[in-house]
Amino acid sequence: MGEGLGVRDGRGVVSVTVNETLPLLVLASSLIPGLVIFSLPEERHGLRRAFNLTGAVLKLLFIAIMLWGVLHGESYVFRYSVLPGLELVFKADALALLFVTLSAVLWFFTTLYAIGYLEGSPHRSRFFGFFSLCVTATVGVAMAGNLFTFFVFYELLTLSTYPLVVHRGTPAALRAGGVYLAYTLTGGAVLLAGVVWLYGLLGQVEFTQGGVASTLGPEYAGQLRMIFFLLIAGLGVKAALVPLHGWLPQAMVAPAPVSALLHAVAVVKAGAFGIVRVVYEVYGVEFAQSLSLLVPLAVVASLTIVWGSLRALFQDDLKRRLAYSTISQVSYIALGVALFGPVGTLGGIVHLVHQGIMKITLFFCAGNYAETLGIHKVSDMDGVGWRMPWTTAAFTIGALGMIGVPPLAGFISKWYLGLGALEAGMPWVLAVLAVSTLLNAAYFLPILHRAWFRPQTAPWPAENIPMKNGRETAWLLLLPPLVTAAATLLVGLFAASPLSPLDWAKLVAAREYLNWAP
Amino acid sequence: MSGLDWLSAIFLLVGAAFFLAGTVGLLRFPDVYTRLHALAKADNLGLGCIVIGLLFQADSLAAALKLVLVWLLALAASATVSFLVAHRAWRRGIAPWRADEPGIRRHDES
Amino acid sequence: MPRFPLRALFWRGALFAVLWWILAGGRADSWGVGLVSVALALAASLALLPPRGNLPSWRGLAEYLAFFLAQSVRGGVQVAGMALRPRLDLHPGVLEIMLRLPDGAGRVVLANTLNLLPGTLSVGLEGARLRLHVLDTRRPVAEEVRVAERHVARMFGLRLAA
Amino acid sequence: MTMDLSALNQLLAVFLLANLVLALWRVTRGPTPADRLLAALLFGTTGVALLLLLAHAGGGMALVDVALVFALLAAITGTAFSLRAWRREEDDERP
Amino acid sequence: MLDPLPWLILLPLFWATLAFVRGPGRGGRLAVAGLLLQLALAGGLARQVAGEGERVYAVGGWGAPLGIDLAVDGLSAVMLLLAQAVALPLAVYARAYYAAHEEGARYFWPLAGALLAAMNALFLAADVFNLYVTLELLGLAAVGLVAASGGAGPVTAALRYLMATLLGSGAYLLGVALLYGAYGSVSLSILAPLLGADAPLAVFLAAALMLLGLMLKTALFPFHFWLPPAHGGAPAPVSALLSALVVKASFYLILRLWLDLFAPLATVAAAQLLGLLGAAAILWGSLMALAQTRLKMLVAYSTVAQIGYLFLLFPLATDTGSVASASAIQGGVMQALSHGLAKAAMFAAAGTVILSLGRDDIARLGGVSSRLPLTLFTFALAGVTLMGLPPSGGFTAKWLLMSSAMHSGQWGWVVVMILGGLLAAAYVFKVLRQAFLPVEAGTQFKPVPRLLEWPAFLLALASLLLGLRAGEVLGLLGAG
Amino acid sequence: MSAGLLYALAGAALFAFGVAGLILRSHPLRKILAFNVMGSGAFLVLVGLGQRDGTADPVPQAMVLTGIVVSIAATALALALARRQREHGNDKEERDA
Amino acid sequence: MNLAFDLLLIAALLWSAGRALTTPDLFRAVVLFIVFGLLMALAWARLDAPDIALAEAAIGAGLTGALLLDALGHLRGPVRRKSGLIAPSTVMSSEGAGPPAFPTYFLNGLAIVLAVALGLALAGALLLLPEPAISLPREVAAAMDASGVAHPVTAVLLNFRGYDTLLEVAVLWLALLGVLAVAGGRAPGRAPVTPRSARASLKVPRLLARVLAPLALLVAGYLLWAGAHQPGGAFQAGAVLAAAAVLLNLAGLLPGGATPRWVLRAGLGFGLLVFLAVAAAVMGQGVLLQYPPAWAGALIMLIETGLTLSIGLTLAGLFLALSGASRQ
Repeated sequence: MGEGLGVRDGRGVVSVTVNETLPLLVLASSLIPGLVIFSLPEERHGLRRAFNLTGAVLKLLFIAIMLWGVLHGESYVFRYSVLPGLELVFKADALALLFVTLSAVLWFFTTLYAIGYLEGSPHRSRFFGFFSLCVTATVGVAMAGNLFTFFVFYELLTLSTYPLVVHRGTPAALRAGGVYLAYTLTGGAVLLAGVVWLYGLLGQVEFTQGGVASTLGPEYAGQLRMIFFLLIAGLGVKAALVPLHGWLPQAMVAPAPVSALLHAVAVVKAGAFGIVRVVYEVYGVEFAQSLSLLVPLAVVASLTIVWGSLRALFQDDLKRRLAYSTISQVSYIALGVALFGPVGTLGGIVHLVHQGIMKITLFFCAGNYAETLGIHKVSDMDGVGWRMPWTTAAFTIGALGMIGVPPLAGFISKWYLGLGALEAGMPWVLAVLAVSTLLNAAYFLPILHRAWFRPQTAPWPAENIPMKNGRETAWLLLLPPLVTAAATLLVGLFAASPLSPLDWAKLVAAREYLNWAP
Repeated sequence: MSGLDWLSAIFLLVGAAFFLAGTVGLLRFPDVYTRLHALAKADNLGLGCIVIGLLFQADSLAAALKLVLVWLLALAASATVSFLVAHRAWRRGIAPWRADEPGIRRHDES
Repeated sequence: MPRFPLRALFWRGALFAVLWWILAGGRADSWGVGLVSVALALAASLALLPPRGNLPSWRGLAEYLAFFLAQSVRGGVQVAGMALRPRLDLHPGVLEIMLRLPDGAGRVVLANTLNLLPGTLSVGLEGARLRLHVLDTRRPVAEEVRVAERHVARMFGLRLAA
Repeated sequence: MTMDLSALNQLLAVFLLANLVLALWRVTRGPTPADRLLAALLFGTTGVALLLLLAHAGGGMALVDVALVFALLAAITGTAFSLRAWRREEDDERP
Repeated sequence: MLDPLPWLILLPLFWATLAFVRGPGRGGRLAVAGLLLQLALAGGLARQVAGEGERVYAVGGWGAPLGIDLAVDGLSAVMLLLAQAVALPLAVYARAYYAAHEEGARYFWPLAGALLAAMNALFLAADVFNLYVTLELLGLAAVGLVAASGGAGPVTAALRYLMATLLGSGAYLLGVALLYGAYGSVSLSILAPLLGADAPLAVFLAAALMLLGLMLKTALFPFHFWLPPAHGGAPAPVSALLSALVVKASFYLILRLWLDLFAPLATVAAAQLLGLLGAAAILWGSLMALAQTRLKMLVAYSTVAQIGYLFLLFPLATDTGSVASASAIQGGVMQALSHGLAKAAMFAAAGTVILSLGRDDIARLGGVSSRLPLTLFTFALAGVTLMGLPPSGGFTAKWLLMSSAMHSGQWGWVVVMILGGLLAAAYVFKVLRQAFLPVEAGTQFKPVPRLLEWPAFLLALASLLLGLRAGEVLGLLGAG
Repeated sequence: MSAGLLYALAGAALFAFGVAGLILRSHPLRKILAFNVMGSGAFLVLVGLGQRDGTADPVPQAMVLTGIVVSIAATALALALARRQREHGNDKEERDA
Repeated sequence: MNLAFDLLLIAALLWSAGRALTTPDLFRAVVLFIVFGLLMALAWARLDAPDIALAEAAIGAGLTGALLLDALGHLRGPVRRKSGLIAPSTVMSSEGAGPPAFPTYFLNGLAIVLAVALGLALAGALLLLPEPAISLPREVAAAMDASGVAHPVTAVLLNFRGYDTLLEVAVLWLALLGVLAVAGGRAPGRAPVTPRSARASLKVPRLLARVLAPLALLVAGYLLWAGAHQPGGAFQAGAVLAAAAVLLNLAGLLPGGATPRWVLRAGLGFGLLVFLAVAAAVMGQGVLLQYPPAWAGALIMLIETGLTLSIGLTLAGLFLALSGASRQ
């Protein structure tokens, strides 16, 4: 570590401990490969692949160490002072690790998938460079220890995803990129206003249990409500809360791995994660409740859930249908957060992981259809299950999970959300969940029906990868969805076991609701 | 005032009178050539008179000669510039004023 | 003139030295810079106006000056009279005269001199042809020009053409 | 130098300045550029006289140097005028 | 060991003169060597200031009020560092640029040296008349650089620039005259304690004239009319120098006068007016940038907009001594620094594109992303600073300004800054998106030397990383 | 009123003239004249104001000497630019013709 | 009597300046401006500032006039390019364009109102101004003994505020750089056209130039020498030198051109280099430009000599680079 990184003690000596370096190493394990990849010539495929995968594996390794450490009571904090009173803080707490783990695991598989997906296409150095930067930003968002650090990486995420969205360079892609930027940068600006305002009031906004804002007296209630509105509006853009969701369906022009990453891990999830952080650790859930901020949030989330599902019903384009589904599903997280009470929290936070696994499965599969057979539309999917059984099987698991069929991941989320709603005294949320589930079924089941039970009526739009030795598509494309589909199944089945996402979520909830024991 | 002072004053006054004449000529004369006559002759004589007038007031020989030097330089400049301006005016076709034909015209058109 | 123009060098040097003396007001401490300046001026002068061998004659110069002074007083008085008279009484016209001076500085000095003499203004000088603007065509200008020409020729030690 | 002469010098300076101001009329009046320039030339000679008078009216002998520079450079304006500025119709070459 | 203070002025003059004597187009290597040394000197001076605080240097040993004083404090040390740090990579860039593109190369080095000398002298001056001379030196050098390529556009632009800068320095000079008339001295250190709120009218007029003149030179809206053609029309190394440094020099002087000299006269209304003009500059400049079809014009208008941020500090810094005021000044200086680095990088990148592509229509940049990735990346990184996104210096600047606005309850400026950031994003991405298009048929990309791409990249990187080292910069700023 | 103050007042007026001329007139040559008039005005204020009490003050005089040299420098540069601009205009006219 | 003189002079100054800026004819404007310059020299003479009067006489009357008149030959006539600070819609030359559009009209009105307000405010401010607290002339007088020269203005210019002068010499040199860059950047134009009529009339100015140039050298030397104890100095001397060069060029005896050879370039940079070298060398003993008292006079003389040469060359260069290099 160079001079200036790390904490200067009184004598100006720089001391960096292992516990401080680990968060940095997690960041560096994708940042450095990203930067190296940028400078690699286009044709150095092998070297690039090696960098990518080494980075991904290293990151998983570092995270594993931290997971182990956190379980054993270690704390991982790194601080770097940018300005007096303004620090970059990386902290590996339970919530952070939940998200970091999710993104690292999914990054690994998405990388594999992307290597297969982009085989032979141009500008791969650029693509993987930004891809790595994007993950770096996500990790930064996850491990941010204060609102400032969160904001820094939140904006970095915007910038590093833009080149991925416009990667194809078509006018449609550029248009979509423009819309994407317009939304996210405006959101970022609104968020910044909220952040600066809050810093002005507090002098620092470290993420803390019970919320830092709760230290302010009642005379600040009005200002704090305004700030809350700004923060949620800024985060809501990425989290695709209605009516700030307009960019997401447009961004579907991006290559499938990008969509997968955007929806499951990076952009959307960063917004949702931010909402979690703001409600729990900036305001504190009790304080937020006392400012009566939670009910409106729940209402917005519910509206988004219903609206997204409704819109999804009418999309023929598979990826667009999935996109609207994302809008709907991600709001479960916000909903869970808005439900006052530990059980709702559990539902929301566990959905952070579950939705990621399920949705990435679905996008991998959608990418497979498009890449292998040129299928982009639901109406072209008749009989595809028999041409691509493995892919369709994975898709089926993901879809059923989304609907909430037990014992899949989605069921766990919905169950706790329902319980949480009752606990919070908002029974109307149950109705929302019910309607949403019905709608989920209404837009997923027809797909499954077409894939499995309808015969192929027309030739595939463009069969790019022929059937070879019984392999329906390239193995790099097939492996990732199968793994994530299996995960969907496993996290549901073994939800009660230690180290499962639900278990971690309980850890988080226990931090927020101090006198609650799961 | 001493006699020398009187002499000085007279020269100065005469010089001023020439300057006045030059100016009046500049204002009254009908064309550029005649005005040049007025300037080149009256003013230089005026300057000469003033220089002579001031010679009587000079502190030293060198100072006096410097005044004369100034006059000589002015003379040279004046003579040269008069020529150049008149020449150029002629080249540009400006005809001299004639008593029987007042007004400006080009000499190559008449 | 292949011979090193020692005489010209001396006279011009003396002239510049005198001029310096005038400029510096006779101060003795000025001669350090003064000598350098005089030398430079002398060099410039030799480069710009290479001496032609024949020095101006002192007598010619004196006569010329006397003539010039007298005539310019006359010229000034004449013009002043014309300017200040209540009614303008001008009879201008243009006159061309073939000069008898040889080509060179002499002609220019003459043309310039005429500008300061009564009633004449040089308008053009091409070769030997001198074009004059005269203030009063009724006066014998041509004769006066000849007189002036003679004075200039004598001062420069030149011979007039026939 | 007596007081009276100094006063006379001053008076004449004012007189010459008035002369100059009068001559400005010719600058605006023209009609040809040459006529306008004449006024500027007048400023050369009259200005020199003025400076000499000012110098002897208590302005300090340095003003004689100013007059000297004036006279030395007086020709430049007229020369630049007739050789550079007033030459838009060079083509009207006369025989 | 050389005393850095006088040598920062003498050295560029030396190499400028020697470059001139060596002949047209020569002297690049000399300049780079000189700038290296200057950078070291500026660093040494900064260290001195950080260690020992403010320093006054009496030229000729006379001292004010008879002689001229030079003075260096944190602010000037920071600006000096910026100037050398920007100029050095640009000099390397310019050598490569003019090797490929000879137009305007004839007297670039001497002019650039004089420009640097003027700037350093300006940052060090503590005498209002001496400042006038440095301003003129700076202005003429800048105009000469703009005009040096001799094309129709640049010459017209240079003429307009010259008139503007002359009007500006004329007003400034009259202000100096009034100050001298009022107090009998032109030394800042002598004048400062004499000025009070009860100053005679002439002093108020002097303040107004000097500030107005400098605003004209800084191209603050609505005095920005001269800037876009001049900065957009000049050769890229020149545009970079001008946009990055020259406007900052006059801004520095405004700040210096406002804080050190005219503080007792400064009224809230005047400060608000400056802020409003700044806000108008941000919005108008950004909108105009967005409307441009030529790359360099876009970048030039972006300068108009970015200058606006600098002036937001005045309404925020009225309550001197408060936290809000301190962070406003810090924010303003950070903005000057980060914009300097970023804009130099951006113009340099634009120049590289033009050299390679032979044109600068924004609509026809297709393929730049694949053929000149590093240059595009440079442009984008610089853009990040302009947008004020983290972790760039631009972000730190905006953060400081915003928190100052929040502290002093002046919400309006926050809205302006947010809007400005979004508009900046709009025009930066307007360029970037075109670069992602495929190569246009019939387009030839000339290969460009690395020395053209890397200096620009380093500048952009510096502007980005400046945000992370802001603490040290502000520490130095506070040292004097 | 001392001569110094009188000339300073004249300088103020000249400065205002110059400013108006610089803004209002569009021909470059005219702007150059205006700028020079403006500069002369400022010089007069500087020197005139400095010697309100009637004694010569060498400091502003030296400053004005500096200023005059700067003025001529700027004037020459401006003229060069104006002439170059005009040549471009003429070239354009030739091309258009 | 003095008051009458001053009032008359000021009236003439204001009138000529005002007319120079308002008269529709460019030539008239230039002549009026030249007149203005001469009047300014008189004003300086009246203000006890013979140094400035000398400079104004040499630069204002000689060089600026020549520069403007030379440029006039190239800048008159109709032109279609616009270059206004505010009023871009009016035509350049004869300036008799059609009625300006409303915004122009409005802005022009505004500018006039502002200028008048500025003038009035300045006048008021000047009249209200009390005497200054600090008297620099006293300080100058006290330090004269240590300055190395006997003339206060020179002491200020080369010693007390020598640093200003150093930068100002750089300004001058810089302007020449700019002019060379602009004038020399073009493709080699046609040779300067001297029409036959002009050639025929060159004899007369040639003689004058041949006689005056050595004299100018002498006067320049005198002014340089004089600077140490009376009005004069490097600027005035340099300006006189330059004026001589201009006269030679006008008479066709000195070619113009915008690409100086290296000897010339060395000469142009010489003064600045000498100044810089002295400034730097004395730092060994003290600070920048701190002359050892015993050496002050000699060092100032050295600097002034270098400056005279460089300033002369530079000022002349400003004219020569433009003259002749331009096409008709």
